[in-house]
Amino acid sequence: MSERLTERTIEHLDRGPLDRDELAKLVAGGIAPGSYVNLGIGQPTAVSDYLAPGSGIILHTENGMLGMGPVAHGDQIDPDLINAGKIPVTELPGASYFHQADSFAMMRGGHIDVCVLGAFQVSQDGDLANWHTGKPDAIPAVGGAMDLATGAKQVYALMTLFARDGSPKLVPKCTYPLTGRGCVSRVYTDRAVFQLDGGRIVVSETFGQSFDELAASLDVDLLRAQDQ
Amino acid sequence: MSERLTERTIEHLDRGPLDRDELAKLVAGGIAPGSYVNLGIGQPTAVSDYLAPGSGIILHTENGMLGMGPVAHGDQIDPDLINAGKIPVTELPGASYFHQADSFAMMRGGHIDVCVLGAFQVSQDGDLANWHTGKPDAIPAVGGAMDLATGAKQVYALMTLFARDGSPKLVPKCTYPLTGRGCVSRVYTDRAVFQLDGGRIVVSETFGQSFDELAASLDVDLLRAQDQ
Amino acid sequence: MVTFSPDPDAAVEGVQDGATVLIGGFGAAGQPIELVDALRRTGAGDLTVVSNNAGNGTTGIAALLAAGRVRRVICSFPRQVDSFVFDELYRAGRIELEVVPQGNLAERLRAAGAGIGGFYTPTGVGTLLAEGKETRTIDGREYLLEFPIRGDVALIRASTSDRAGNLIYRKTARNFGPLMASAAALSVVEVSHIVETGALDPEAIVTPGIYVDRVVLTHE
Amino acid sequence: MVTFSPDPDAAVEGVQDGATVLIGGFGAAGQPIELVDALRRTGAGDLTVVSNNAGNGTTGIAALLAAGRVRRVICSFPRQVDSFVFDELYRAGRIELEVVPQGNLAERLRAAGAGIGGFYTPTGVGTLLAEGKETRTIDGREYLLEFPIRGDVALIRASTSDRAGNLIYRKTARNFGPLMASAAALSVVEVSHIVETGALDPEAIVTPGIYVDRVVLTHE
Repeated sequence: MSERLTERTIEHLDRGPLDRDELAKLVAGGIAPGSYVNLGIGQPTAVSDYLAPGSGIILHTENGMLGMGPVAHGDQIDPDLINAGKIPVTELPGASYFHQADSFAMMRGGHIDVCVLGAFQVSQDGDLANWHTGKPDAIPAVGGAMDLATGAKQVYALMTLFARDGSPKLVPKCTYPLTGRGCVSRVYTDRAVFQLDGGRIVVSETFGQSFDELAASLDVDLLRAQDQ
Repeated sequence: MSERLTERTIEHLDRGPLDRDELAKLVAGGIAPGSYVNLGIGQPTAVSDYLAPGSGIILHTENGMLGMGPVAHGDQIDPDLINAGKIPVTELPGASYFHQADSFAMMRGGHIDVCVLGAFQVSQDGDLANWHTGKPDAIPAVGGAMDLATGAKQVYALMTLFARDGSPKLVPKCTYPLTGRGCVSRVYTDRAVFQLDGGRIVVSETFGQSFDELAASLDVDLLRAQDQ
Repeated sequence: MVTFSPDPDAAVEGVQDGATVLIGGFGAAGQPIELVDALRRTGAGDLTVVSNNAGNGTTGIAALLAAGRVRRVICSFPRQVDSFVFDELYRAGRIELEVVPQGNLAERLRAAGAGIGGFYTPTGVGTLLAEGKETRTIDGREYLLEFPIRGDVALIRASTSDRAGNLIYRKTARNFGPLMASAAALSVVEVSHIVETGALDPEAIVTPGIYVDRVVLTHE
Repeated sequence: MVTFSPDPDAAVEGVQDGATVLIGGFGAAGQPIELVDALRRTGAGDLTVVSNNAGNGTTGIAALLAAGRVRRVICSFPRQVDSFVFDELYRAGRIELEVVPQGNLAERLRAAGAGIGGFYTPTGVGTLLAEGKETRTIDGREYLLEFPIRGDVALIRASTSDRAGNLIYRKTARNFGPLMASAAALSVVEVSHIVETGALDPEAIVTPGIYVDRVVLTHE
């Protein structure tokens, strides 16, 4: 399990929930300098905008590259240089290219320090659901999601805490089809940050509400960091 | 199984057994132009001296190279460029280097057309024994022998037909520990060339003796090519 | 031994009905567009297509699907914003789909090329995609048993070939090319450049010519 | 994150008694001689050494063996013309030996680096080296089940590292280096050249820096 984020649970009552940029920035700040990191498709991609220059964090994209740079614009665009979301990107000094078996060997073999993934649901045991809505007419498409969830040393889920219909996405047990079992160690949401540890959920920070208000809004048991 | 070598069994009665160079030359002549070939340590290495220039035959050495050239001499010697027998060699245009997993993937995956291997014994079923004398005090050392025997599309054994003690090395069943089962399709010896085909042994050529004399000297049943 | 085909149609000659065709590319990067178009023109049908995606828009793999040539798709990510051709066929029950996690897909292709009979992967354990698969616990961790995916033919795109069929790729267009070239009985490659043998750095060759059967020069 | 060690002794600091040490090289090509010598000077013992060979003459691995530091050797080819140190220890029953076919050895190291739990190989079927191993028939062919070989530390030699730990090798000295770097918890590399990050061609990097922990510059 990853190191504790905070000694005590911090309740930010003087503000509302985080917006997308604030959340991306928070995730970026929680990644150790020098880490090898894979940012999943969608919201996690925005985390790269907030990685400190000089942090030495190196980005992996599972379609075959280490040392990925920012999104390409204008003349930088090269159709042979894209990220896993198929967006044109750039190359940083020290980059390397490899084929798909080597790229997923890197992932599956536990060499990527942190993978940040979007989520439909995360369970208190760290199960992740992010690939399939489970609807009968849905066309299943998994891409590298299961490999990433299973392979990285640390998997951080990044999501809003509540779905559009108001139901919580941090749940006792996922109702959506799983991407990986027991793989998530940290959950970043607009309302709070959670550490998952062997079935226990420890709240590191809350945003715009107290610990007790947060606890009342979820169907899982929460712990304060200082009660561990 | 490989193509027939000869329509009829040819008996060369006007000469003696082949010497080492003649045998190497004969093997070289039996390899199709453009083949990818691995020559085992020891006597098979000499086959490379007789590959016709322009034949387009490309040599693989399992320590990580395609496009191996002749043995290096003088200033050509580079300690980082050696063959599987740890002899300094040279590089031909079009050569490529790869690591051991890629090299043996190439071998195991059936991409090498022909592998020529020395042998202690070959059985009529194509079993090969070439790595271990079976003596109780012998230190076992297999190297790539089993991978080569198992992986190549065609395995040609290259050996004298009789051991120093006069016992035949083409046998009903190997008494030495096996390197691979049913892997040899052709046996080149100083006395004759044999095709192995599902337990049957067809003699292509004899050297210095007749088919009948050859048959009388071995404990296996032999067929003439024309009797197939 | 590698041969150089005069055009894409010649390069794909001989693909049979019912063939399993490995098609390189991740998104547009590394897609052998001209070879896929040529494959469609052969009229070969009842194909199994193995590729990361299941076609975009109305060209390439999508056109092959639209022409009714494909019985079955093995891929990791069929659903995309512009995968309407596949989507429609799938919803109409007119095409079979096997979804494979991208890393398992890559490893299964590698296994085919490397003569590995099967392997245990942790990816997919406990998910819908594990259904019907054998599991095994090794050193306290659960794995799924996966088997090789072999192709009758591979259609891939590389950047440059030398006259011995040695290939290099460009950036993330490398993706599945080297694996598919090793996993198929017949490997066909479209390239933007052909150079003399010896012009490529032997340390930097990604696909040795041993894995290449036919090369055709196409527009970039 | 890669660190650069001032000398080979600093580079091998922390190897524990009982460690499994992966040592690169095939014959002399790619042997990390200086790191092996430094390992001997640490005094760490009860080691398991995984390497293609079991030492030549009286230097490198042979010296490590002679110093009594090695309990067990896993290799493909221990017996050589000048492997007398190993030979003597082995005949005296003072060292354990596991002989692994070279290709299976390479694949087991790759499996460790790639997170593969086990794999089925045709190499060794029906031989002495299959004894005690599980077999399985897949598509009519018999295979042996082999498991990963993981290292606590890997000692390898490359030609050049950049400041990010990206490595290139020279010719057949590449051999086991890339595999061992991926298979060990701690990867230590001796190189002849260190260059600035960005100086190596990203298409030609063989071992990405992610697999490298410590680099030390040694004489060629």
